[in-house]
Amino acid sequence: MVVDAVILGAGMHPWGKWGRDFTEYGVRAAKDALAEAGIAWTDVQFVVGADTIRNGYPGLVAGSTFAQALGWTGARIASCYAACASGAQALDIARTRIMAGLCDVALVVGADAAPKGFFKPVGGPGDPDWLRFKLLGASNPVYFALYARRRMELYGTTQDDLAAVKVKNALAGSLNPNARYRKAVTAEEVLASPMVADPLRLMDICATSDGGAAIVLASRDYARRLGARDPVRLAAISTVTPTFPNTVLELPNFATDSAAAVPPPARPFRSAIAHAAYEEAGIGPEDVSLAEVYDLSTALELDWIEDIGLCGPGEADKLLRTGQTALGGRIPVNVSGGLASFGEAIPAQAIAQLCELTWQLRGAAGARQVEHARIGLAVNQGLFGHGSAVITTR
Amino acid sequence: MVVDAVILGAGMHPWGKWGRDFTEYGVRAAKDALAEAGIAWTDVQFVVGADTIRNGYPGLVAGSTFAQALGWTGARIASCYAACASGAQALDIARTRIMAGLCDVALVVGADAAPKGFFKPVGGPGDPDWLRFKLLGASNPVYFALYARRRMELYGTTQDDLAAVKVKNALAGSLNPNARYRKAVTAEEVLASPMVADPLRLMDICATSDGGAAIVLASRDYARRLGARDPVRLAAISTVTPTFPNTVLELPNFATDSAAAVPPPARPFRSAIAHAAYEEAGIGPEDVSLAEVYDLSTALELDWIEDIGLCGPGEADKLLRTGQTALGGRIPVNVSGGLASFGEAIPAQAIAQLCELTWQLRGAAGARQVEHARIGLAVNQGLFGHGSAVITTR
Amino acid sequence: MWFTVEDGLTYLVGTQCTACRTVCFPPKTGFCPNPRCDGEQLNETRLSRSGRVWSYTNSCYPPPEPFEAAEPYVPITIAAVELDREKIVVLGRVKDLTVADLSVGMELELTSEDGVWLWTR
Amino acid sequence: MWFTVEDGLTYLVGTQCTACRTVCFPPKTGFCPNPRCDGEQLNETRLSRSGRVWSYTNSCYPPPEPFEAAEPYVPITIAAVELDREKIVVLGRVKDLTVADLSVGMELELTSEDGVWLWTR
Ligand SMILES: [Zn+2]
Ligand SMILES: [Zn+2]
Repeated sequence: MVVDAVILGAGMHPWGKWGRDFTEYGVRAAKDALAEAGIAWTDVQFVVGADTIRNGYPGLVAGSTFAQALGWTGARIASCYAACASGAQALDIARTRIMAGLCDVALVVGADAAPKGFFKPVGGPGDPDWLRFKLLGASNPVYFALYARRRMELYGTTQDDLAAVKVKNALAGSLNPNARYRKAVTAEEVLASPMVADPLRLMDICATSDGGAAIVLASRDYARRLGARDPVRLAAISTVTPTFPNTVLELPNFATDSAAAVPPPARPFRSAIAHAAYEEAGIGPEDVSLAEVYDLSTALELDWIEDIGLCGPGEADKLLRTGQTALGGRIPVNVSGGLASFGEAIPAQAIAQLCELTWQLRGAAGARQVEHARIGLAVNQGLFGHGSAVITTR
Repeated sequence: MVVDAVILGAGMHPWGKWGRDFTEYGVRAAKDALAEAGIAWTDVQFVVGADTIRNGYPGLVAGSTFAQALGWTGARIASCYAACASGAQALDIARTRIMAGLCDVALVVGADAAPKGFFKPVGGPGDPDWLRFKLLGASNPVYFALYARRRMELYGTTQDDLAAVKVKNALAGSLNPNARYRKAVTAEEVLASPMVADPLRLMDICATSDGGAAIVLASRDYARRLGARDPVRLAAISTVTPTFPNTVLELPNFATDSAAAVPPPARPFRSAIAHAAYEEAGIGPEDVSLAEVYDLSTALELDWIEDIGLCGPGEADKLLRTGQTALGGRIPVNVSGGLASFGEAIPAQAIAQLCELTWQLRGAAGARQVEHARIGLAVNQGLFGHGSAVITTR
Repeated sequence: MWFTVEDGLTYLVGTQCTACRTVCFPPKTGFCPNPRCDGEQLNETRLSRSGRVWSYTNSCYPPPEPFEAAEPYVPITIAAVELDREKIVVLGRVKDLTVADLSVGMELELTSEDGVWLWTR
Repeated sequence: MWFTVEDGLTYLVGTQCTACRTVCFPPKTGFCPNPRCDGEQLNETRLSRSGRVWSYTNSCYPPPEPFEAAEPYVPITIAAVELDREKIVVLGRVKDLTVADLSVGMELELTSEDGVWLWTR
């Protein structure tokens, strides 16, 4: 008999460029999530923090930092790091502990205070991340642009399509009080924004932000005792790694694996991430009511839509052009506004995606509510073979 | 019905000052653990890495680094950091996933390549860890010495007692092929070593080392299918945090919590760590056959012996003087040689403790074998409210 | 930093939660560390100027940077001092005393020099 | 770094596992990345000197340090090139071509300048 993990509460600190300590964003999000759950901080048995890493280690181990800021209670803690998938791994660790029967209620928190501009290399000489900047000048947008250009040449995606993704997500973000950018934009504005890495313009690429997000997870029994009727269920989390040989060039690498000695896997990495979650949840892409995908660039949203199986390869543009991925369409994508409206706050990102799915499945998403939302999917991918897919059901 | 997690294999890269990349130590330990388990790397469903942090982030996220070095298989991964308890948290994450029925077999790896001398602050100005060096000159041995001096004045522990701890552990370490220091020492040598932080001399304080350790965990069913008879069981892992107000001064803090508004908890932090593990395993201190405790200093071994309940406060010196904590004594402590013989390789440390308990409980510890070893306990404590206790049974 | 001098007397400056009266040193912003308190207003407060030695030690070798060690180096003495009213133990360097002069329970009082607080007799 | 020049021709230098023949770039030490191979002997090997463009882009703004950008800055062009024999895609800066000159599938060959390999026509 499997123990179900359900979502008791979600909370966010609005994304922005606030310039304060990340602890404050995380604690504020945690307090909001606890309030929504209707429990006290002292009820929490397990705290998992998604680590921020750019500030060095001391005092900044997230689980411990948030637990201490909320006040030491003797609760168990864990802190994890998995680049953009950090938040999902934190959720996975908490959910698993509940499913193992080792705890009833857990708090998951991620927050970040991001630097401005390009992400700079953290390591020093000899470090692979340092070398890709030194030798190639290959910033993150360069990798995003390689994917975008290949898509354009293979599938006929146009700059207008990319702009249309931004227009769609900006409109959604304008309806979200937690988004950093809350202004609708026109295709003309996107196409007039300066080119950063051809074919991606400034408005095609997500910014770096400050923000925080938190989720209170509990066993279904605990939720029932608390009187939570029909809570949103955390049905699956996938954190699979690539399978050798990974033939898609990934940040921050200089090259792919070689497929000369071993043939590539049937499913490329991004598809495999989503596939594992579908399998665990026992559902398929046709069951999904809405999806939050990781739009580091406008073009990447189109890639993801295909990778999670909402359509075949090269068909995402058609979904977009016919309005099917917009709010009110057949399968809305990034109704939160996505990274386009939030910007990246890395350890908070996957948790923020789950906040959106939770509110949507509860029918509590206000002006951006997706009708009849029953099953939500959120996916992302980070450096070093990290990625995640999360499925919620109701 | 609770799923049991058992230990299929243990592996270590010998501790030393090898000056190579930490990946090599971890992979070597992992391969040894897999060989001992009798399974292939491709059988592993989940890899958890305990992070090393002093080298910056890129490429050094342990779970991903080890998984990639062993070859991407699509296995799920996690990476965690909890200072000296990192290895225990990694074990906890893997064990929990097995107990939840989400995987059958997992690999846990930790490795480090440590810098020489005092640990230096990692963060910059404004960081609490930087400030304790800047304002107070308070290196780690300063904190260890404060505990040692207080113990001496409260309980009458002498410099000779401290030296006797080192003599005992060095003798044990001389029997351990994975130890870095394999030479027996005399009390005279210890007492003649230079004073570092009064009352602690150079030979009272543990060094920083390179090393790696790995454990293969599995469900009892999986072990049975593999033909593993009577495997060592991972009966409990505690990763509890302090309870406010924590009235013991901890690294890297400037002060304790204040106990003026809220009375201190009945059980101080270190005792609480062990207590939670005893509760989970359903045993008590009187059941323990051997213990590995975190002897960052000789004096701290004595503190820990009391904190885990092997005797009352102030009575550890008597156990030591009467040989009860030595190999062959009633309750041997640090028969691996302890940190005194290994030095710290932070993310590997708690995993290495579990390797020792595993080999001891299997009767495979060679010259340092504890007779009739049935129950083992390992404890440690790190910065930022981290600590762990692990209990194995057979 | 974290102290003030008035009429030649040095005071550590911490914070106190207006809701539960919990004292913190170093001063804190944001949230009260008492897990049963939702207080977010932490006001500056002066701590007691003297307390009893909880423990003490020295650093026989020069601490690493960013510490600025005197040359030639003379071992610095460090004490953890328990303040009775605040029930808090505060670490500090010790002025003009070596470990031979100290014992657990001895009363020390606060002074300051070169931008840092110091414990002394 | 990671390439060699012989008779005026530039070759990328990777490694090849003696057990399963898997090729790596950049060169690797230690363990073969093929999860079904226990090989630990990775020998240096020269890669094919030409391949077909997998994708390409540029950097319209100067990349951050440690990149040494020319002043005044001219956008650098970057291509990912697929080597047929090794079935590997290798990133590199492109010499003397802009994005307008490139297309997916175009053949490029290797050259080098100022200590770094470059793709060119
Ligand atoms: Zn308060
Ligand atoms: Zn091979």
